[in-house]
Amino acid sequence: MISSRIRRLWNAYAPEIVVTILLILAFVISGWREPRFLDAAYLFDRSTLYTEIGLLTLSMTLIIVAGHIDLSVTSIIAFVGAIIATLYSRYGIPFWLLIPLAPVFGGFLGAVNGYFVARRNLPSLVVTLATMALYRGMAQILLGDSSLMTPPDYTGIERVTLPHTYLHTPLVIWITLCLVFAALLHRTVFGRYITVTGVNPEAALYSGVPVAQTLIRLFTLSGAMAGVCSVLLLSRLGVARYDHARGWELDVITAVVLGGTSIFGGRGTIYGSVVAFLLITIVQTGMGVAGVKAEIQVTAIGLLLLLAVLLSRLTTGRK
Amino acid sequence: MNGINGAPLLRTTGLSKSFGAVTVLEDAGVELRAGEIHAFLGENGAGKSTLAKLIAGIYRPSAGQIERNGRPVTIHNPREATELGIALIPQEPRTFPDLSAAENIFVGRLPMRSGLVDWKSLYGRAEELLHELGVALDPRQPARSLSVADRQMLELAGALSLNAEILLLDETTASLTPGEVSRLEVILRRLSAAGKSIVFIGHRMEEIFSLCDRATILRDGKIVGERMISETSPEDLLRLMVGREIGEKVVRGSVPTGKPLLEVKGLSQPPLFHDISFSIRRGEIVGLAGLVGAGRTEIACALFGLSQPTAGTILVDGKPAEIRSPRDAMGYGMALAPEDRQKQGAFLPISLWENASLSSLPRLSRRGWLKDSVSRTLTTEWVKRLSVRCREIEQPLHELSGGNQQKVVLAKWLETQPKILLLDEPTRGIDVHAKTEVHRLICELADAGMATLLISSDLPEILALSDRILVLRSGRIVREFDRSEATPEAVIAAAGVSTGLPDKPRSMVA
Amino acid sequence: MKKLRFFLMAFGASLTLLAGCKPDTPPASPTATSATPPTTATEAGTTTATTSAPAGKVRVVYIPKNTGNPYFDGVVKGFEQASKEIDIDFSTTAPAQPDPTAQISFIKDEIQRGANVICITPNSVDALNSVFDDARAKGVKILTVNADLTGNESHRDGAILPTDFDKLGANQIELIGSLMKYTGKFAILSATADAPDQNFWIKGMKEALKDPKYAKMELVGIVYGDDKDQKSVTEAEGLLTKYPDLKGILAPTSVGVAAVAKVVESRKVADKVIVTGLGTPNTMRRYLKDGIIPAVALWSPPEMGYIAAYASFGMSKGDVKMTPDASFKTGKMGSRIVGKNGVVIAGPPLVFTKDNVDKYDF
Amino acid sequence: MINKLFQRREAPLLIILAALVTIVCLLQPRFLSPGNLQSVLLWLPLLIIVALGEMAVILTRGIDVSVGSILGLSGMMTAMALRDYPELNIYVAALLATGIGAFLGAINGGLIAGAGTPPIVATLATLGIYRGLTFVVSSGKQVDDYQLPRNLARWSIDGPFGLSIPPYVVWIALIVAAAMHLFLTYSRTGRDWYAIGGEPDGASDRGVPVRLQTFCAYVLSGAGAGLAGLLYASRFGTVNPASIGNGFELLAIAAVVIGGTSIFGGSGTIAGVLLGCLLLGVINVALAVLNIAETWQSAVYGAVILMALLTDDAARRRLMKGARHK
Repeated sequence: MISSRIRRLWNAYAPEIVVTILLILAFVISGWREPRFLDAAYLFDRSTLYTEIGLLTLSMTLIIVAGHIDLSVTSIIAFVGAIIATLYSRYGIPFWLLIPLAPVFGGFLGAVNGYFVARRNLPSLVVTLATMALYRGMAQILLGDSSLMTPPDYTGIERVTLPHTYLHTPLVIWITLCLVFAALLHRTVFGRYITVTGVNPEAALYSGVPVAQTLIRLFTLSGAMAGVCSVLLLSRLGVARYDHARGWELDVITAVVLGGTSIFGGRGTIYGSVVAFLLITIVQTGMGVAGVKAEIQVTAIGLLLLLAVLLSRLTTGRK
Repeated sequence: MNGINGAPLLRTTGLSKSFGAVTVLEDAGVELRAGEIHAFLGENGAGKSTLAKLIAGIYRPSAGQIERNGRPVTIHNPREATELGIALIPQEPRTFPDLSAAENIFVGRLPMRSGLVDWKSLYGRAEELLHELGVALDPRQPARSLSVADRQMLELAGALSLNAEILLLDETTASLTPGEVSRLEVILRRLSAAGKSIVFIGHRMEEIFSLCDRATILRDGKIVGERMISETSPEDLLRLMVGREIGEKVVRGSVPTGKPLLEVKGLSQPPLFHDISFSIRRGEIVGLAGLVGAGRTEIACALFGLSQPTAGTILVDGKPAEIRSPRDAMGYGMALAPEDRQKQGAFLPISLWENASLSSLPRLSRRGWLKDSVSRTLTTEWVKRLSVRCREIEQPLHELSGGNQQKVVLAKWLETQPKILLLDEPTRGIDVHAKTEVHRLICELADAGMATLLISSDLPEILALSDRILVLRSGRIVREFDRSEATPEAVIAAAGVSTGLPDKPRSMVA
Repeated sequence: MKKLRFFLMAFGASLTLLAGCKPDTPPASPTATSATPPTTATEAGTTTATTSAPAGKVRVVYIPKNTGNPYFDGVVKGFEQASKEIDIDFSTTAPAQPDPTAQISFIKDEIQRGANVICITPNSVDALNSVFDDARAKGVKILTVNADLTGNESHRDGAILPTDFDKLGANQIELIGSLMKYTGKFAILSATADAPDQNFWIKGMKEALKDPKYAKMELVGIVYGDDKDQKSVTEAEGLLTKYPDLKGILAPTSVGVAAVAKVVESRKVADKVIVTGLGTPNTMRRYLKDGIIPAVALWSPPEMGYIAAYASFGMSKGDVKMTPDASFKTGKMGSRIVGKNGVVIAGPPLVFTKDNVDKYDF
Repeated sequence: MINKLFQRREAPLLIILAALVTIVCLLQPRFLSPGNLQSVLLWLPLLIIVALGEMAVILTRGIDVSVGSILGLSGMMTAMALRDYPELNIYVAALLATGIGAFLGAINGGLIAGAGTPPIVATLATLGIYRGLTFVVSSGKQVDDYQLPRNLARWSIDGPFGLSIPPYVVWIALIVAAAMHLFLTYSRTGRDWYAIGGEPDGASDRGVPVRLQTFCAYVLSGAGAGLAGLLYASRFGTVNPASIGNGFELLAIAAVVIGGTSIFGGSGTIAGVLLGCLLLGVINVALAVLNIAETWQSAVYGAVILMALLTDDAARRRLMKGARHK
């Protein structure tokens, strides 16, 4: 009885279980091999470096569950950052006014992706590949190769912690949004629509699911999240540059897939993505403090991804 | 080559196939002989396609044996079937759009010369084959530019190129024009004369009578008879196929009167359908009969907002309805159980209750938050009410049989509390027991006031359930029958079948 | 199962929160070492301290722009040489790509690993400010090497620059001018349009061109190759197309000058277009010897590393203050004087030609 | 005749290209000077060879995002071999580079066709792994120009028959393209790729060895990227572990998709891919020649890919409409 329940749990959540175990292993090994790793202040402080990737992992999970992909998010970060910094420093628009506008700009850029994907039926991989170049390019047109400073009052958000904790503000935001996204995917109509669209888009349409609308909203949300990340990054680095966040999309997708979300859509949990993201963070932190060279770190993450995919495939025999 | 009375090229004994709990074919024994065109007849879901697919290696039998030339064989996949000289031509040919016609014929075994594809010989052989078939078609043409009929010819040519002795044509004529059908008939007769054994699966009586030598009739997964065509009549075959008195199991109440709930006026969407007008009253079941391809499904889709008609109006409760999406249609109380359950109705990997509650989520939620416990409770009720056979409602849908999947799809729609139910082939591919249950449900719903549009290829079903029957031919409504005047013969005739109408000699789907 | 999924989420979140709680009293466990300067960690006698620098040794780490850049290998050589002479524990690490933010995690890791001095060639003049502030708050000295945080000097303790940047522009103009016989059109291929030292040098070049000595020379354009092979090549080819009568290209960047040399070689215009700039002898050796280019200039990266190592040692011991007019001894390189803004100049640039290039290996 | 030309999938691309060249020439007549044409030509070979391999993979409904890293690892290893064994013949080196690439591609193919890992996941993983290995084998040190044989650099400078335009590398790319065209036309594998991409289940039923041929596509993609690694060394002289081939995968995929190869597999031509590469090359060189701030480059890329997608989409719709009316 119990074993059959475990069996069923395993069948349903093998990838999540695999990454959870890997996370615990990574933590134990890092702590055992490198005592300097076990330092809460350091761990939390260093984790803030990955906040934006962590946030994007959440929205990318929804996108991939819906059977799509969004490569353009990191370019949206740069572009929105460029817009905000330009409006602030060249047109003197107050920064507090621009903060809430960032997700709006990002959302608009995401909606453009959504339009091409949902209304023109173009493959999201290629559409967002194109907008990835386009948005990055527009950021570059705006800023050239120079940096624009953000006001000092608004920088350094990562150094503000919750009282009596090591929790830096970006981490607090991330943890909050983890819960929000978990609720969004697993507890709302929107989330259900996302899942069924990933499972079978045609049947979703026949079932009265507003597929196109769901996708446009989803890409808009993805863009808006990138907008939020853009503000965090601006505050963290104090400058806007066109080349910010470049290449992070691969880390984000790696985390999502590592967390057991099917790249073909229809299956995935926020829990899996969160654990996978933590796993990557822990592995990188562990290797970083142990002085492992950057290139080995890159290789290790690739191997980790393969390991997780192969493990959960082999053990469940899922097609 | 063996004559009609020679030893069979292929014989099956006790062949059975079940999917999960549902047996779709039981104890089937047939003999296929050289030089003979053999019809498999039966209603939808009777098991004729299953039988063909077992022979062609697409399915593997649950029990029974296949003998080829007297030797027992096990056929694991279509490739092994082709090696045994067995080929199946499906209704919708599987073509490789960017390959040439010739390659489509020879794909997987292109002629090679010193390691290279020998295009000259490829085109030569393809031309020869196509010539043999009497098809005028450039083998160099890419397949994407060919019609369905021509692409079927490629499949046929492919089978012949393999020296297939047994050709199974699974509803091949369903999507062909009359001219294409007669061309195919000529070709099949020639092949049969050359000693091939041909299995013809189709519905049109006049095709069967003009083409076939012998017929095996299946009903509800069992073989119920075998006839030499020369010794039988369409009526005889129909009776065998239907097998029961029409309308014996369900009893419809009095014909409802009152104002129409759904009115359709002059709906057109060329070239699919033209000038469609009809109405359905509260509590009325209107059957939409016609051949496959007559435009029945397309009308349902247009009503449900899946496609946009170019002309015409739809009125619900006397008021014009703007329907641009399924969402809009649902807003007017419509529901559509689609034709292709696997592709359009079901979400196989997710749970039963998630399937059943999907279309009612706006109601089963508060401000966008799901009320899953309510959904589960309601699904449990539907499972009971529709007698869905399942272990638990958390089970993924793919673990259920076809009939039970269909019940879940129906539950999904009934959960939306519709006023107008559009049912497209609601009992296709489900077992007899489940079918009766679905019929009873449809009547119950109508008695409770549901306006139902019933599209079905199952003539007894449509005759038994409908208060009125509309007959569709080539996208137009050609006749309307009242319950009292509808007989199988009359409906078949109206759909354009055995009366021998010269223009479009198409037969009713039995 | 849905419940379970949610429970796991909540569990994970609460764990994180728990772990994130800061104890009210600072514990004397290794977990607090990063909050106190690493030098005092040795006194605590914890395992952390024993795995980091041995007592008395100064732990110096150098973070170049990225790994695999031969120029910085030269700097590392200088550090290594100095570490044999003085009591420092030297190591080097770097991100794989020279992205502006890529160095941040390496800085944080090195702080945690107990570095006393972080020498860095920054990928950005401003994006690293906050992490530098963090490091300095924890008692780690920040010394930029090879480039300065122009405009953000307050975020580092000192800078070792390879040569006098004020004079470099004029120096380069004199180099190309002498090779062009002081007549004709020439263009500049720079790294990125935002690179502060590049822009500073270019400003110096424009200034120098006002000298009547260069009156017959005309600067027709400045293009940017982003320090990428493909981009630099394409831009250099674009120059040759746009200005058919171009007589010289000055590329004050090692990737750029190699790309320009490659282009004049493949277009077979080496006899018409003079190429020079800043480049390492190893990269430019073949072009010099083949006569594709007459000369390139560069300071000695090992020298810079060597001086940086001595400066680090002194800063950490408190013997050296990076304040103007202070001076410190650097082993066999003699003593150096700290200039304004805490900048130390390593030495004058060297000029490599086909005759002397084999004497250098970096 | 002309009508037929316009029905081809490549037609819109050709028009865009012609329009672009015309505009550029109006603004900068020297764009068509021999020297500049050589710039365009030299820009192409690497991209063409990688894009052709990528095309094979996309034909089978797959994707290979690891080509940039394969290019890097193979280029690095070959350059090191040439540095450490100066007597190594460069043709042998070319074989070596191709072989290393093919081996790395075979690992991808094994993961995808053998273990059934989704292509994007498998190659995303190897993208990181191969890049890391590039640093590991080279110990993070670059190979310098003077350490490579002279005649390797000459591949990018001189052409056959004493002509310098086009240089050998361009010929190599054209030969590879021609060979690829022949391979796609005359080999069973090539034809099977179209079949697999067009209708995977059908292909398997008809006796096409789907897994084997899919495996071959990744091997070929790897081999192309591997050869490109050596050409990179020839073209740029220095082989740096961080920069060699970095980000090349996006360029290759863009060229293939712009060239009209369907991202859903089964459809695409060599001519289209060549045109796609040429379009990207012309844009790139034009930006440098026109004094357009380099900052515009990325945005122009993105816009062109989007435009290509939309025209392709429109063409597809028109074609489908035509078929229906038939």
